[in-house]
Amino acid sequence: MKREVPLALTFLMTLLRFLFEMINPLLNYEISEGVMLFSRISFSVTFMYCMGLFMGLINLTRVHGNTIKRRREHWIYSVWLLIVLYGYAILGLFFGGLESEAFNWIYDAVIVPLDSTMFSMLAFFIASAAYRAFKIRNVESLLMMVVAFIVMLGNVSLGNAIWGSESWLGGFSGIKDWLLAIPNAASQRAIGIGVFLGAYAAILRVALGLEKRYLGGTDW
Amino acid sequence: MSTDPQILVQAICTLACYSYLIKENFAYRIAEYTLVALYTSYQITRLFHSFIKPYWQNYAIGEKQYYFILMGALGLLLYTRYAPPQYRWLARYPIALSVGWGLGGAIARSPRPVFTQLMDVMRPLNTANNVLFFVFFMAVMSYFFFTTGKESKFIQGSGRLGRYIMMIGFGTAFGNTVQGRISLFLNRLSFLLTDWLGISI
Amino acid sequence: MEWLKRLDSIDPRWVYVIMALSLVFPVLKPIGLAISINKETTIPVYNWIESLQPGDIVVGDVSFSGGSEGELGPQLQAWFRHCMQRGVKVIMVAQWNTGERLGYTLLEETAEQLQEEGIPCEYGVDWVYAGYKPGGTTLWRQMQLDFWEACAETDMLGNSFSDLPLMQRFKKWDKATASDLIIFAAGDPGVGTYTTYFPDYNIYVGNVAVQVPGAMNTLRAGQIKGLLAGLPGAAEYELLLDKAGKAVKLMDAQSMGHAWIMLLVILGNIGFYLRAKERD
Amino acid sequence: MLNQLVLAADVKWGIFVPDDSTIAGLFLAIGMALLVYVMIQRARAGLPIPEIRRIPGLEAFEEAVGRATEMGRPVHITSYYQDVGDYDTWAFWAYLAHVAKLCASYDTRIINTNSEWLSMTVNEEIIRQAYLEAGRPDAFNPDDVRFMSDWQFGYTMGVAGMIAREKPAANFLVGYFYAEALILAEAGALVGAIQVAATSATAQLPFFVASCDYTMIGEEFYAGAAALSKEPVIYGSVVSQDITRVVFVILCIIGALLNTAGSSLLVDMLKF
Repeated sequence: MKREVPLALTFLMTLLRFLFEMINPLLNYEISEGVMLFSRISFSVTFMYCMGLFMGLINLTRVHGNTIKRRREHWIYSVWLLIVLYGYAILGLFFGGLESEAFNWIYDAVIVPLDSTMFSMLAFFIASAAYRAFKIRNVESLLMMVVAFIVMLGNVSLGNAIWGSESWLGGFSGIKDWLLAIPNAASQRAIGIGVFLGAYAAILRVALGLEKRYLGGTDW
Repeated sequence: MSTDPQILVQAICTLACYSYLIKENFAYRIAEYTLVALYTSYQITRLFHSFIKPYWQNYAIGEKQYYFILMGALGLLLYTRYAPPQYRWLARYPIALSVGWGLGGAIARSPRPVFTQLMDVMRPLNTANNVLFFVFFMAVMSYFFFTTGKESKFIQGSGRLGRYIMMIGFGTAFGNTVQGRISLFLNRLSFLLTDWLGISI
Repeated sequence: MEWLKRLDSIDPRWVYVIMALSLVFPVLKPIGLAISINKETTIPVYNWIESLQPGDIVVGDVSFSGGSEGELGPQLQAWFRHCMQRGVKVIMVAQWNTGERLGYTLLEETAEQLQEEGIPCEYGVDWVYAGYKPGGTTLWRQMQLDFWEACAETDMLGNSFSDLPLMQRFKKWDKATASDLIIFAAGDPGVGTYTTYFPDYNIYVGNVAVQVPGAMNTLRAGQIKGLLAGLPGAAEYELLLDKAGKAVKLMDAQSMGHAWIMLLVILGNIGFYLRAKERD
Repeated sequence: MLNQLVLAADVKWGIFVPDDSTIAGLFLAIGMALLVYVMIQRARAGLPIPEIRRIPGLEAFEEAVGRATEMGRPVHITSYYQDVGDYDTWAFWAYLAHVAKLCASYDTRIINTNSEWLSMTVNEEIIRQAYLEAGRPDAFNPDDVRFMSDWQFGYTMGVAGMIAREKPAANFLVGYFYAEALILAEAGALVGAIQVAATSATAQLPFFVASCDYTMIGEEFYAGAAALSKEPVIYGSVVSQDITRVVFVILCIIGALLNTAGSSLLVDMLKF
């Protein structure tokens, strides 16, 4: 019951979905007019998984509840976090939800700007990373630096002003396009195929029941 | 300068975030904790209103597809993760079902993009670019030979070439990303200048 | 000479401050450097919309959130404007729930401008925003078979599809109704959904810069037909439409930011070289 | 109606879905499944299978832990995307076990940050086990296995703040990462940590290569996990991957030659 049944369920579901994806009459089978079997099974699986919608809330409650109980460093922030967490969830679930003006106001006022701003800090970090990384220590870092320089110049008007796209070899932007289209694409593709093979072998061993770690726990 | 309270809050959030670049501080920490909390609750609301509710009404009740009730009950087993250890294995049932459903799709579908890419490698070797692409691709592939040709000088050399090609690729990608990361900041900057301070740019 | 060696270890905070300044000034006082238009990536997307007939339907996908608005927002708006000018009908879906509302706000903004200019751009007739639908990539598979059902027959605003005239022509999403699509993608899930489930459709992509190196691979393989690359892509598209907007204005700042990074790399190497010589 | 007729006409071999590469994909799935099965069973039974070559970068882990020990500072290891159902997480566990063993035997503090609750419980178990095997279960501190947030930037900022406060001497970024990759690597660089990265996220590789002392690229990440854990399941998979790769390379060579000669036979077969 603890592991054989889940492993068997995984195998059956994998096989079922595989057959749906492969066999045309099955994919287009309709239970009744306009009601497709494939879609109903998909929806029910997603429906099942979405029942876990409160998992994140429970996680945070446990972690920050513990912090508050043990008076760890910064516990006062955890109190604030729990107030916001439950307040916003109650607002969303019971007071109009996604159409509620207050709910969307907070989303636009806080979530959107914080999200974008944190992400935008990369503009600064990429500068400091370039500064540290592109010191010529060996052939590899030399190659990376030279290429990165050309591409940076090819991307902006400044590079165009120095060596224009109408001149020999298409200028910086012409070389940039070539670098992106040939060496970069070749290496991306080869790395990508390697990653695909790794992933494909992994999903096959799950399907074959050789891999059990995804079920969690350490009692194997 | 804008008097809209929403814009004021947005500006405060933006500045609180950037203060981290100088030093981790009070304003930044408040922003961080607020965001984690709001995001989690937003997800809950989103899932409930645009998914659980309509699917329940449309399919389970409307179309009388009663197995939705069974699946929903199985979904509730996910919460046994937080139960005492002797019940935690129950959460494996819903995980097994949804992992299996996802895997079947991946097994059937994920090779197709790879085949398209392989077919493209097989272009006729009649232009300089096609030949170079082919050679570069093979060199990088041979870098990832883990069991084949360990003693072969040819594979080793080709693997080294592959590593240089990858470095060129990484340099290209790095250089190309700079504009993207700067764009992210420019977006915030134009918000602060135009929307908040009212300076037209 | 001693100070030159110190260039090997500049405090990151100086890097940040000068970076910020070099971006703020050109935004306030643009220099007006010329922008060249990329023939490999931007032109094919522009020509694609030009080649469509008025009344054709294209599907657009918003797969980004606030974080990538800076790059993909101007692209989305420029492309949408082009479609409306050509009379091409647009149906939008969204793979990221976090960006669904944002995408709608951006399009609404452009739609208002267009209507002021007298270009027809009526919601429900010229464009529909179906929005985010939960269910992962499986759902996109389902959209091909029955679009209405996969979307639970409602758009993002809660309108029923049966009240929207455009949707009457779009019950199924197959090659007969809309063989062309564009996705504005910032990451996962994104372009992969379409190259996997819609391999024989004409897929165009608006991408954030970080994804472009990977996308060049799919572009070369023919899996996607055209690519708008980051903010420059948006700026180029705006120039092609002869409607210079936000993206064009911000390109000078891009130049200055790049210049600062390149200067940093040069300074760092001088310091590094001198230190290394000293150690020897 | 018309639509269905068109579909029926295109159906491959009578029943298969009429998309590109359906049949080729079917053959790949069956072929590779057999290969994975055979290789894993052989590895389990101890039968001879091909050896994996030395993976450069693996020794960097020991070196970094050694330096952290000398400096008396902690070691930090993390993976952002760590769903228990994800293969990158399984490979991450091999690295975590390795690093935890090293830390336990050198008596160095190990900090692990997490973005997912369920895999965090597994991580905790792995580290506890390593300390148990090293004979000092009391040295294990459960508070050093920390949950940050399951939201990308909440996690990132939490980890960045932790790195700034605790100043680890070794920073291991192993697993799948998105845009936070560069932020984490820069935070580590600011406190002067030795950094080793291993990831299959192709988009983030350039940043890791730029800012880390050693980076294991793409599939090296999986192969390294196999070499570290010696676990038959992972080892057998890597061997079967390698065989498939050689097949792909040979196919590409034949296909390119055929195409150059004007025959699209192989392309048509792959497309079917």
